[in-house]
Amino acid sequence: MSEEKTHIVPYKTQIVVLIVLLILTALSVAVTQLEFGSYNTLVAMLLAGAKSVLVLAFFMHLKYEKKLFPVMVAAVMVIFLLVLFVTFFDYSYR
Amino acid sequence: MTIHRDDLGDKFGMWLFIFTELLLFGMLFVVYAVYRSMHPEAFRIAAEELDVALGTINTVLLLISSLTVAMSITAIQKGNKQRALQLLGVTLLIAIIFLVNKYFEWGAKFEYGFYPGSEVLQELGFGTILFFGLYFFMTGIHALHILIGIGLFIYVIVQMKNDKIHQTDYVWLENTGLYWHLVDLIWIFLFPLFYLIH
Amino acid sequence: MYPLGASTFVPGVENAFVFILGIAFFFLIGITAVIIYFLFKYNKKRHPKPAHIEGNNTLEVIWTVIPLLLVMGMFYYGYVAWIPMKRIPDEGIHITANARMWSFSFTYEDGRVTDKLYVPKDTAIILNLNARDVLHSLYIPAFRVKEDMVPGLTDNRMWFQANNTGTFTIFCAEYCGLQHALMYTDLVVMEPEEFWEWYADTTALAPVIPEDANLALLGRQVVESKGCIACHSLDGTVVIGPSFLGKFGDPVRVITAGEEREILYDEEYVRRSIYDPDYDITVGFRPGQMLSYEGEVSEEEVSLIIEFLRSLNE
Amino acid sequence: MTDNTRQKQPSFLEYQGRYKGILGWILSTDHKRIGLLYLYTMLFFFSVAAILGILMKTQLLAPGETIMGPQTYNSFFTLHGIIMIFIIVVPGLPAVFGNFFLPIMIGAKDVAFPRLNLLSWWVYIIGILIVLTSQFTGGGPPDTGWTFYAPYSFQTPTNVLPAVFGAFVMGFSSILTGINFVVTIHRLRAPGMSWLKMPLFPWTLYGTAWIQILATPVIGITLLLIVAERMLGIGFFDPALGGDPILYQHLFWIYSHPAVYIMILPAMGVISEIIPVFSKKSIFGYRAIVLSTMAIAFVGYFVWGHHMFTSGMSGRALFTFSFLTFLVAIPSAIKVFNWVATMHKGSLHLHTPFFWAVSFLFVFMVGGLTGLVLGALATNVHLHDTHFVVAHFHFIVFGGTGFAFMGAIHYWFPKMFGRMYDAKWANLGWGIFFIGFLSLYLPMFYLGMMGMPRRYYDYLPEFHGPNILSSLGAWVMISGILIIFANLIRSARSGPRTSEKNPWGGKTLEWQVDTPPTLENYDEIPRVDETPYDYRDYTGIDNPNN
Repeated sequence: MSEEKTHIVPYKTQIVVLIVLLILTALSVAVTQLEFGSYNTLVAMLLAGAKSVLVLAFFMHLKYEKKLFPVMVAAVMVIFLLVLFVTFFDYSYR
Repeated sequence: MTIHRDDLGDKFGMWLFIFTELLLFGMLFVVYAVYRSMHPEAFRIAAEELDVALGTINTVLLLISSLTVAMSITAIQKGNKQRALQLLGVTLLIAIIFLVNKYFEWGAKFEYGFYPGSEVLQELGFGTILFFGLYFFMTGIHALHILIGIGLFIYVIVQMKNDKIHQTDYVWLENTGLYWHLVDLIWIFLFPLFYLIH
Repeated sequence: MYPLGASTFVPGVENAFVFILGIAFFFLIGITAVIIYFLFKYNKKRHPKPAHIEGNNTLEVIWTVIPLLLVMGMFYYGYVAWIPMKRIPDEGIHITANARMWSFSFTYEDGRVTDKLYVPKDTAIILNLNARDVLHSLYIPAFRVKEDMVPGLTDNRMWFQANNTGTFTIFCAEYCGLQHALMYTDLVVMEPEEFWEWYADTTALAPVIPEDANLALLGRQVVESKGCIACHSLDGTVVIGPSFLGKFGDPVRVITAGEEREILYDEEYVRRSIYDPDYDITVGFRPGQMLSYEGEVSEEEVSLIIEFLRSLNE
Repeated sequence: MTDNTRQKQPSFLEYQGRYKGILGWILSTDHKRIGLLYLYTMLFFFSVAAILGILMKTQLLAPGETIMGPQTYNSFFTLHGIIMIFIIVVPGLPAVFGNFFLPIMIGAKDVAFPRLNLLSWWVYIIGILIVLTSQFTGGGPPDTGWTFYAPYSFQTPTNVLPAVFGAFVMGFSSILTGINFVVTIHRLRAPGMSWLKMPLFPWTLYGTAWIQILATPVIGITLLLIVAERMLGIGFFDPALGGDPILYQHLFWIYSHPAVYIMILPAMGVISEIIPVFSKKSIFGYRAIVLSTMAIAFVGYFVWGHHMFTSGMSGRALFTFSFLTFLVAIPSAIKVFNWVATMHKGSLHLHTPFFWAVSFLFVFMVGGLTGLVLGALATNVHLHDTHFVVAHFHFIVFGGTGFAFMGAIHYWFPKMFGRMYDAKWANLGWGIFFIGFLSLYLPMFYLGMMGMPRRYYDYLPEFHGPNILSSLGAWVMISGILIIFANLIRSARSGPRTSEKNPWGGKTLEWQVDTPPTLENYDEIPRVDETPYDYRDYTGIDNPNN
């Protein structure tokens, strides 16, 4: 029942992705050694977010799957972020 | 019962499982966020106790292992069993090195008395207790996932050697790969939250 | 229907009750009546051929929008009646309410501690909630107030203003272990003059003990006001801890640091049991059930308790 | 539809596979056998928990200690809660009727992962066994309540660990079922059955499965944190180490509120199946019901805070949660209106499943409307943690899910066992049960209004009157349950055989297959081109057996 034709991700793409990931890692280490105050967390999280998008899209093949998969991943992330957000209605205003 | 094969369905199931894992760790991130918001200063100071170099090495290791798994899928898709096996072997090796690193890292913390319930921590106040509680619990659960991943890789390697996993039926490898990327994804967030943010 | 309302919150809360329950009853009775009517009217005997209806979008919109408006009304009434509960005034009598398994005690500004809560009418009472061991919840049904007492939570307060005198019950509403059901006490609302008279009367305070006072009786008051009898009975029955009845001066078998030994039930033993309860565990009982009363029961009060225990032997 | 000339497959009940006897059941990957395994397990534990409930109500017959002391009472309500929630109502309808009928109703031969399905039953059994060890080992039966609130749950000397760990393991079972159902529905629908031609029970199972997948891990990690707290003293919820007990409540209810929808959504699905069949009329507003199902599943995720209105949260959080709670009331209301509208101008056939469905409407309305009282801030402050709450959730969880469960079993019984039950006894059982149910739980609303807190083994004399009524109601209700169970068990063993495919005149696919269904349900996967519940061809003349 393998009606879908498989997409083969070339080695080259994957290696390029890894290099970008390593650069982003180096960047986040470097950036957090500087003092940005409260932006520190934000920058670190943005970089981590960028990295995870790369991993999801290329290593986990989301870019090549049916539309349904990325939509589900996005929905789960949205639910998680909403839970976090709603929780902080309590903790931010105690 | 007729043999029913649905690779896409299997992958679908794996993704759903990954969602449960994401939310499981997600709730730990909620706990982290709450306590960080309560004790920002203590968390900042406690984070400096962790070894950034060791953390960075582990991050790089996991990223590379993610690449090797992804490449081994490409290899099997191209029918290159030998290369797929080699790449999986590398991944397995990296996973073990990660755990060895973790062992030394934890060992050092225990030596200095930074572990849940220790007297050193009791002296340092709530924020520090919570930081190290979270550190051990979250990296501990993560390490448990690495262990499970090692088991899966061994299984996949054996199956591939026996030609149970091959060019036209490799969903086990794909799903193991997805699992391993999940482990990597979690670490991508654990790393800055514990080691980097001061 | 409810217990007598006796605080300033009652009218607002009752408004919300009436509004919500009114709508609820209207729909419950209305829909039930419709269903019963249908059961007769469209019974297969009377109505063998059903109509074919797939739905009606106008109706769907109507019965989405109308309930939406109604529940927003409910939300509003519930919200406005609740605002004053959260808006805690600064002016008023500040009392610390302490909860531990399974008793309440109340510390007033002058340091006096009581087991019942005494307050004047028409005055804002601000309670600082303080739990020693696990979650408790201070609940006064007649006042429509309730707030959990969370160990470790700072700035955990509630307030109320009584507008009726009388005696009301305070319950613990959050499950807190074995004797949760018996964790209740009285709230006594007095006329202001009466209250201030009571407040000025310092004879109840332990440090000043008149020459001729019956020490055992004062000790009994301490035992009652500190909530000891929630766990230690006076009649020999075993509740959580050993009974107080008739053992003073006798030998008692205890486990100290894992080893069983026999010691004398004496003043030193009683004092240690109050301040360091897990040091000696009477054989047959579990450690960890009692927290230290260090800072809650003074040395003088311990002496009174000892006098009381001595008197139980007679 | 099978062709008579072809060799017929044996029915799933008679089929002999690799294993014989009991092994043929507990090692079977057939979704129907697994459904029945769940059913038998649940009936057994339901009886245990119901006995615990009866004993508790007897204790409350009079103030003071009547038949048990506080320690026993506290461990009883803990075990009653753990069994009823984690072993019965959470897996409940999906595991029994979902397993049995989901593949048939969407035209599939089995679920997507049959072996995983069997595994989830085994995980469930292992979880139950772990929970049961808590009763007989260590410091005695746990006495924390099924909520395991910190800090009491790691201070009590009783044996909390196995109970918590067992609940954690059962969570896995729930997740596996959820994954299985989502993939089954996505991948195995019969050709032609587009999403909007899928019957409503599978739709509600779909919503439920998503909640199982996305919410259960939360309770998993929360219970694991309690384990860590007890074993390692990690300090997350321990105020003495800086932890926040309220955070435990957040995490607990982030799962446990959606769990309520795990319990009630499939119940709504069952009712949406029964009502059109016995009204001989298309369901009113199919799309609205589907939409409201998904809306409940989504919004239900963000209202957990209404369990914590008096727990010391910030005022802003209270405001938000109260508001969201009222929003989630709307889709439930829409469903009730749609069900009632379905009956309008129908041709109502008053059989046992329909009685259960109609009484479901009543108790569900009572439960839902009292939920509005609890959702409003000011009234909640008075009623929180009182018997009002106990009554409310028993109306929803026992009244809602329980009535739907009873309706489902009376509806699908002939299909499942190929035998028929005695309708007179079934109706009598329903009547007694319904009366008992109302007199058991209605007085609790009153008690809660008067201010009697929950989890009390003893109460002040002023609460005595309603408690007598409530305890008596419990005995009436249990008599009803006995009649129902006796009738069903007797009929399953020796009731009159029936091979009629469609005794009720249902339109969904499970009524087109053999009775009882064959091993693989279908010889040939059917094609579905019509919407479910289309009764245009109904002539008004009943089939003579009906």
